Amino acid sequence: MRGLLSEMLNLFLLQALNGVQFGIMLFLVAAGLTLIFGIMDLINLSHGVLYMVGAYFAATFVALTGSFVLGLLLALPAALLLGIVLELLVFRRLYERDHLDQVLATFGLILILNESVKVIWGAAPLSVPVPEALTGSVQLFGNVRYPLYRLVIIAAGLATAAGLYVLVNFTRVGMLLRAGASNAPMVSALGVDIRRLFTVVFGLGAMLAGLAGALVAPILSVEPGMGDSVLILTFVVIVIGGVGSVRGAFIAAILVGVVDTVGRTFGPILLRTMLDPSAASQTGRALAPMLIYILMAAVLLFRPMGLFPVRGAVR
Amino acid sequence: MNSSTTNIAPAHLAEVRVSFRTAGFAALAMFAILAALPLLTLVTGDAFVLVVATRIMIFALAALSLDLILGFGALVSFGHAAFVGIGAYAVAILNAYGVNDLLVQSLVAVAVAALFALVTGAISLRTRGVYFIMITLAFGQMLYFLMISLSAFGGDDGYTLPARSTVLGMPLLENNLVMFYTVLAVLVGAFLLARMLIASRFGRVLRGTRDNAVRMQAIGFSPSPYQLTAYVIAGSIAALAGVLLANQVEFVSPAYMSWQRSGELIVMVVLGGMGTLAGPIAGAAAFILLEEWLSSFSQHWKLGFGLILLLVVLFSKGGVGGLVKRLLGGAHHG
Amino acid sequence: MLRIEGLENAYGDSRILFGVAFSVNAGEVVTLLGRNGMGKTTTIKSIFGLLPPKAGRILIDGEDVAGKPPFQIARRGLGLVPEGRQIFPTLSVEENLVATARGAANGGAGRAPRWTLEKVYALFPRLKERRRNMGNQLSGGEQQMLAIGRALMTNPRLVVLDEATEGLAPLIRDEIWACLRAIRDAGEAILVIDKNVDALSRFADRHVVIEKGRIVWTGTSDELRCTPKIKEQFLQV
Amino acid sequence: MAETGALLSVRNLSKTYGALVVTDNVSLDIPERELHVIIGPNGAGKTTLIHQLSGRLPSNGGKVVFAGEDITRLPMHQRVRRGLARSFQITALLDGFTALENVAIAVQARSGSSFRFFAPVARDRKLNDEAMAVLARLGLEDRAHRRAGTLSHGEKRQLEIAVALATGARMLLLDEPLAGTSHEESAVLVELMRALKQTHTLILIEHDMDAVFSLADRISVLVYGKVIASGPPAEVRAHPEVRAAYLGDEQADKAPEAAAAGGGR
Amino acid sequence: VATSCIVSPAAWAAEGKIKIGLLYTLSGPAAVLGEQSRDGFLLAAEKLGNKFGGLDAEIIVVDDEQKPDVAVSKARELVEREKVDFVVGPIFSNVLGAIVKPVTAGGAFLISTNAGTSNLAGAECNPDLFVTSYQNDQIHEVLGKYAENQGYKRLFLIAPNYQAGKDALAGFKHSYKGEVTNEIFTPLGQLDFSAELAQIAADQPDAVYAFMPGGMGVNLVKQYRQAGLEGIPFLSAFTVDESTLPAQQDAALGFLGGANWAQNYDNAQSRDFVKAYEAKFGNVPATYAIQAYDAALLIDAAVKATGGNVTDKAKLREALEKTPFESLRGDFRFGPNHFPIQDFYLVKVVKRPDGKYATEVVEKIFDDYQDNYASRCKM
Ligand SMILES: Nc1ncnc2c1ncn2[C@@H]1O[C@H](COP(=O)(O)OP(=O)(O)OP(=O)(O)O)[C@@H](O)[C@H]1O
Ligand SMILES: Nc1ncnc2c1ncn2[C@@H]1O[C@H](COP(=O)(O)OP(=O)(O)OP(=O)(O)O)[C@@H](O)[C@H]1O
Ligand SMILES: [Mg+2]
Ligand SMILES: [Mg+2]
Repeated sequence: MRGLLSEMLNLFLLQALNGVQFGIMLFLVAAGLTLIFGIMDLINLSHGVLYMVGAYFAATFVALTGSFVLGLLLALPAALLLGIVLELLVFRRLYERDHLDQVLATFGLILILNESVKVIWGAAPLSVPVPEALTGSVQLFGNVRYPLYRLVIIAAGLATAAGLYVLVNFTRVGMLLRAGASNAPMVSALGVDIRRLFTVVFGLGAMLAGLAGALVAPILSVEPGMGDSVLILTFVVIVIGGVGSVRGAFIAAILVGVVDTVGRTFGPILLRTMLDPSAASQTGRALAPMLIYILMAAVLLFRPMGLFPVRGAVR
Repeated sequence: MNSSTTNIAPAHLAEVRVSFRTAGFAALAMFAILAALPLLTLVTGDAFVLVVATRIMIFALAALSLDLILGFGALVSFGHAAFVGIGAYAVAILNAYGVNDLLVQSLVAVAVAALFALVTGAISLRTRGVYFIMITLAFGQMLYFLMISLSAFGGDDGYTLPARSTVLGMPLLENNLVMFYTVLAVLVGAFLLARMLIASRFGRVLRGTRDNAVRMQAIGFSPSPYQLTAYVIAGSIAALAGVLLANQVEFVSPAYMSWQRSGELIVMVVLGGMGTLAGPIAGAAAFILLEEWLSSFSQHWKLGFGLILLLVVLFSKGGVGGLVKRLLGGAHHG
Repeated sequence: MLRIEGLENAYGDSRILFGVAFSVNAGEVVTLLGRNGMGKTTTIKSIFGLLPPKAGRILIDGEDVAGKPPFQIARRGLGLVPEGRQIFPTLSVEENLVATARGAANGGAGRAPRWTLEKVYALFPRLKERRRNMGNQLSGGEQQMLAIGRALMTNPRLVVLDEATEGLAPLIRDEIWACLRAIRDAGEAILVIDKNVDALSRFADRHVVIEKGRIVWTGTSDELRCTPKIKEQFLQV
Repeated sequence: MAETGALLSVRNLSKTYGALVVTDNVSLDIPERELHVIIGPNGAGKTTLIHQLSGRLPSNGGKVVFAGEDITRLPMHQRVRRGLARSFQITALLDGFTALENVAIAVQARSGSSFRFFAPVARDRKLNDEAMAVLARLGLEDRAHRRAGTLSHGEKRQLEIAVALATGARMLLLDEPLAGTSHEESAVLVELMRALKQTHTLILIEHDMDAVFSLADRISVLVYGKVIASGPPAEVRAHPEVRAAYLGDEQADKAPEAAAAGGGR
Repeated sequence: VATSCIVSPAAWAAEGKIKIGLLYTLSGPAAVLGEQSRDGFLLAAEKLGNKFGGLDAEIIVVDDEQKPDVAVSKARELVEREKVDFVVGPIFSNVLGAIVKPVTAGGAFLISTNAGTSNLAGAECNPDLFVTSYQNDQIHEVLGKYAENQGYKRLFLIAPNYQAGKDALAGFKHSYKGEVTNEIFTPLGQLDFSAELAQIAADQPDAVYAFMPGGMGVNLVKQYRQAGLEGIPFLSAFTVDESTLPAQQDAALGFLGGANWAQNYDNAQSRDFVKAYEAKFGNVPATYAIQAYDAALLIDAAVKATGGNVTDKAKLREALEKTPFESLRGDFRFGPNHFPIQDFYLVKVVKRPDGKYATEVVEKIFDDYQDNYASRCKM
């Protein structure tokens, strides 16, 4: 009995860690969207495809250079450039439009970019190998081993979170972004070239999406449409956290990761203690995919502006 | 800049009144063309046009119901396809229990959809703006996953209907022409109903709330009961669209209620010009015809489709409807 | 330093300004007077490029800036306190002040910035008390003070105030006048729109009266005082 | 507090944001047909008080009694139905509606259920006639079919008041109705309020001292959320604390000293 | 309901022409499967000189977007407007379920080259539906049988939470009788499998059986390898094949799957096909391609047998049932339910000398195997 219990506890700890890890991966993808949607108040459904394009860039450049690091270093500016081009061509005209116009336009962009990717790289999924140096796993606690590469992702996620938090909350750029999102002409009338700032920051957001895509490429399948499934999750994360809050997005991402992972594994076990086995597995199966959405609905029921509503936000 | 509800351009809203009458004419013209369509097929001998037209009208019905809350209530629901799904599954599940009558199925569909709308709407209306968008998405997804896990009705594989529903025991709908006119009748009925609603006392409160909810409270209205009622009505109409879709396709699948479908409904409404009743009908037609037409050219037709959507937004305010109006208006000026 | 010639502007099809022309010299206080809806704000928007002029020239230090984007115009040393405050709701008071702050504009290069956070707080102690409040958590008057402070923090050579005392308590209004005087004494030029003509005429150098988009009168404070007809006819005082 | 005979009586009302006390134990009694002006420095809590009275913001403590009924916890729309309506400091009209509709919808709010789904409301004679009458009262008849969004600033301010009137309220809370209006339009509004005094009870917030002193029956002065003085205009005007905290000195020459005094608070 | 043929495709046949509609998923993440199928069929058509049974063929390709209702609309367009004689497709079971009725009631034959659901193999079998792939359960049974043969005692099963996933595990357990330590259904479209991998690590089963099609399979395989679990044999269906291997590469090496064919199949015709396919499209064909290729051969052979008369449906049906054709799989015939009776193999992922990743036949598991539902079919 004791042994079973401690084994359970061990598994629980490990699953919690897995959840955190999954959450951080989600945050990495959501980070760029926090800038574009959360701060600049632009509903950008095409964020998912930017993430996908990042992964494709990484796949291409890694294959070309034969080095993951070099590939990544090339993929990032490529994503930045794509972001800037898109901003100049499309998004620049969308800031002052209402949310629904943004939905329509970025829905169009999803179709365009998804299809372009298929034209350029084909419909078959691509591969990015885990960099040689990071293939192993490390001893964590007990006899639990953890893939090294996933630890790298955790580190990258934490660094991104910290960097964004500082950028948004403690720098002039962050202030100007928030100011520009609510009243761009006024910022300009005070002598700041807000359009250029928006262009650069949009590019940065696209680059963050690309970074996420490139970093998860060795773990996930690089295929057309890979952004679509992630897109909704990232919106969920940002909304649970409170639109515009980097801290909120980070905490929400981890919450979503942990609830999803732990709920999936321990939910059925818990249900089995209450229901008969077949009913338990039936309900467990039905509930598992809903967990994230139940979590979101519950959070919004009690906190209609998310966990960390941004002060002064008038959405 | 940011309005307190959701960020919907007042410019669109302001045009509602002006466009109301033109929308009436536009709708009349569309309905007339639709009603005459079977004659055309007699001439050309291409009966398939009716199939496409029926499909367009079914989605127009769903889009119209969405516009009722989105265009006139500023409630952007990202889970509207769930109601279509409820309607479709009402047909499937009743069929599995041997109930095939269209009227019974419709009644059950509407009742279930209304109940679902009442419960989820009451919760969702506590939030606003993007939060409302996402919470409606959440409820839609829950239903979607529920249907996927329901093995009894095929789960993800869906459920094939052995035949279309009967009307008073007669298999009338098996005839595509009857099906076509039934759908047209429902669409016209829903259009008239929506038109009446918008112009009524109730509709005025709804529109007022869209403009400025705090102002409405300050003159003595509590907005949420009205919004909730509109949400329930919209959900019920969408469920009817689901009943018809199940009958037209003779197949029911959870895919009808995925978030992508909700997104497409929004796109149809915005594409056609929201806040006008003719808009969503035009939007649904444009969406489905583009899909039909472009996909016959190239495997990469989505590229062109996306480009068209993008251009519509960038160069026309108020969707296809707005574009047409502008072109006509421009001609007048010129 | 600012000179406007033959300025015309319109909102869509409705024309508002018809050949507006006047100038503000360095260190001078000029008022723009007129009743509601005569085109005062529209003139200001035109100057700042917020509503690009349809015709005419806007010269800053002799250089035509008409058609340039607002930020380039502002960087030449113009600071705006807009009508309706337009403070940034999602920024705290302090962030509102520092976000767009600048040192001295060109022309004053090398000079230590005259306005700093401390100086603005000294001018409006109320803002210091509320410095952690978000912009939309301020009272109407506090927002107005913030808008003025925000403009000063760009260290302009010409401050433009559009109805800057709307909704301010009488005492604060007096403080604003004192403050404007201090700004002028420090060598800055001021262009001000306000309905308190009497208070203004006590320290303004010149007045410009606008009626239905046309300049109908210009003159000094003394001339204004001595021509009661102007006040009656165009300002309804 | 029916015994006071006041239409509105406020007892120990308070409102805090964290440690910040914005409304501090405010007590007021407003008898029927009084025009009561509240003045005070910027940020004193005047608008907040109106928000609390109208139900836009919840209170942390205290009690609001209107026409003998405790309305402290009622939501805004129910207070309006009981006869307590307000206007906004920043114009908040239904911009997409015509002036007439803006008023008619306020009439609609108090005449019968709005859960009527079929009859077209635009052709509802009763509502339109009543709305037109209110517009006429403010001299806005010729603007009836213009969209509110396209009216001039002054007309919007007038329409604000028309809408408040149309709710049929006995008591109106008006927050800076004169802000941003020219001398000419101010004069029209001042006359309107003078006329309203005959039929309505009013609380008015205003920084325009000429208007305040020409209209007020009584004045209360709010400073840091506290009522520091309350009484007839002449008495308040002479109050030394009020002069120091709010009015300042009328003499421009002494303004710098006044500023210094203000800065020291 | 008896189907009486109202619209007659006679008009086309009279002119010595045959019309074939290909309905595949050509957009979205699963497009690669549809493309393989389409390419396989078109390659066969090219080889046949675009003549099926001597008739000039017009081939129309449509995209079902993986949406059942869109598929129905497209299928009706093919049948009612284009008046095709055959509809070939689709990839997905839910699409198949949706189009069977409109296609067959509309007077065309439906040749399913991938999906094969149990109801259509059994009680709801349809005289105008022919399946050139397999009944869905069979591939899973191959691995179940293999696990049983290997003497594995404890197995860990994992599949996505939808109908095909449930069918998969049921099919596996049909032939595997040992202990199942854990049976996990993951949400459809799951990205991260670390939770499940941790459970596998904790359970230490004799082998893992996974049904994880498409991108999910890519993720699972990569993460399985990264979690250091490669010591536990990985048996799977639709998880490692030529459509996913380009993304899995080394991570999938040595992983096992089940199939009715693989690209190293020892048959001259198959070798030619693989060479031609790779030369033309650059990628390695999976079973999706040959099943579609076979469909083309089937149509060709049957039409030839009727002497180019596609108007007599009964005769054509009989020809489809009976006419032998040279399947790339060699041994191929239809059972009474129009599902194939064929051999099944264990396949394994290898890296070919040319550097490409592919599956290879390891051993035959079933010989002339018929599905378990055929007896329920009353045709
Ligand atoms: N955005 C706009 N669109 C259309 N017309 C406008 C707009 N803004 C102002 N106007 C019109 O332009 C004219 C001049 O307006 P402007 O704001 O310049 O007046 P003003 O002199 O500043 O008045 P006030 O003292 O009320 O601020 C008015 O008739 C007004 O109705
Ligand atoms: N949400 C909030 N959080 C914190 N402080 C707030 C909030 N809202 C308002 N305040 C503060 O409460 C005080 C009272 O504000 P209020 O708007 O009532 O002032 P007021 O008397 O109407 O001033 P004015 O005459 O300038 O309009 C102000 O100092 C303001 O900063
Ligand atoms: Mg103005
Ligand atoms: Mg106030």
